[in-house]
Amino acid sequence: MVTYAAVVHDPIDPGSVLARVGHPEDGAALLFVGVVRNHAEGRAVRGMRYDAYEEMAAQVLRAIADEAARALGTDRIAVVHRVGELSLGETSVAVAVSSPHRAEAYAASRYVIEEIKKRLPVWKREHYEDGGQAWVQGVTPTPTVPISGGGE
Amino acid sequence: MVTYAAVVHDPIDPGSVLARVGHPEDGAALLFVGVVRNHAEGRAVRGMRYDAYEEMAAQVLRAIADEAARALGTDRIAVVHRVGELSLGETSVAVAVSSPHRAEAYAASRYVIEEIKKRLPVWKREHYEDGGQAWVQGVTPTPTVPISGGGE
Amino acid sequence: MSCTVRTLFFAAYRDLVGASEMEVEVAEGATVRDLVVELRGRGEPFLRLPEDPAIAVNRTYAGAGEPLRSGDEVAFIPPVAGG
Amino acid sequence: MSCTVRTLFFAAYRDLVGASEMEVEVAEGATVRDLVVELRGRGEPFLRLPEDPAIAVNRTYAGAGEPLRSGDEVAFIPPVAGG
Repeated sequence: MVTYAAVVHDPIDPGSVLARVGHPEDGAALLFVGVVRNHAEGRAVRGMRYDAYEEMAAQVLRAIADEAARALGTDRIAVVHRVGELSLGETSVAVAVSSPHRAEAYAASRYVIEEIKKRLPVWKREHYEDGGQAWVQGVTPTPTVPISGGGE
Repeated sequence: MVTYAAVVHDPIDPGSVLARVGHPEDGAALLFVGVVRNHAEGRAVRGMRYDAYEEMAAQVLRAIADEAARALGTDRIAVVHRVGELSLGETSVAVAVSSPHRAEAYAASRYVIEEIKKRLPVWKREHYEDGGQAWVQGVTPTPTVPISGGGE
Repeated sequence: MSCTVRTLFFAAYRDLVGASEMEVEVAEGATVRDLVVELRGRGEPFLRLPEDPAIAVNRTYAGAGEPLRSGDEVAFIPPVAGG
Repeated sequence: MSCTVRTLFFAAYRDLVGASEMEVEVAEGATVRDLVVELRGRGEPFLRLPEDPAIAVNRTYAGAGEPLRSGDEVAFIPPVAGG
């Protein structure tokens, strides 16, 4: 089992992420690429800023990749997430998986991207065509802190 | 909706298949790559020959891509299948999909590769390390011909 | 009256039959089923073909009842293994 | 006795609080919950933070009952939106 996880500031080359996986025993490879698109909930978008709690994000990304590899029988996973200012069409995240059979590759790829959305301490600020900007509504990661409840 | 489908004899460059999809409205792209692996049901494999009913395979591949695009709300799909003698690690098939959101991309990608396995008139002959070779057991495409039954 | 169709054999079926294509004469109005019965009736090597192979007529999968016309391209499709 | 933790605020929380990091003194044995209550008790702008934010202690998500030690890095994590 080999996994690679990184949070980077420079542009991501999806092909080089894909090149990190693959093995003579693997018959299937899957590359997911997330890119900045030109619209969000009906508003025209002209760019996006990704902020991260970088030290933690790198750890969480590695944990997600390791979980996917262990649980789903894939032997190779590479995931890279970018932070900073991104233009339309630029890659924000790339997830590459290879495995002997395709079912495991799809399951692991999907697991990684879904867990990223749930847990990775990354936030994005959309810049709109009309000049406005806003933080994208996110997902509260668990465990949450039940402040109002008594005891533990 | 733009789809691309081809059956080719020359090596496939997966990156160039991925480059055929993508659109300013699309936030997700997914590339599936099938490669020749070094084992099959416990036997060491040293290569593979892909035969095809080429004229029909090109049509079926296009039909599969169009079905996926129509049914699954993806706007761009490109699929290329190779035929001929392939060495270990070479790409036999590449499927690229892009769509505004990732769920559609995963669904369409999976649809295309599963339908290829069910319907594409392609056959593979494994060359084993021990010198033997055999046609890979395949899947009977439907509709089948119920010869023994009477009437239609 | 009869009509002539062009039959194609691929992969394992080509190996079984020992040919990749062959012209076959069938009766006017014959169906896919009739063609398969006619061929298997010739004995070896055609008897090695299954009784109910997958068939494509003019590059589209066809049921057993599909009628044939002169000049049709009728392919015997072994279980497929693409990908 | 008290201990000092380093609190971090990201994204929308940084905007709300007007700072990205701050040292906070809490009582010996204080938990994550105690820290949030202490901060919100200072009034604006800390009252803008939710009562039950997601929190990471030393880069791991932590429950409200997690005890704090001097030198801990306690991050207030707004709803995440990576990918």
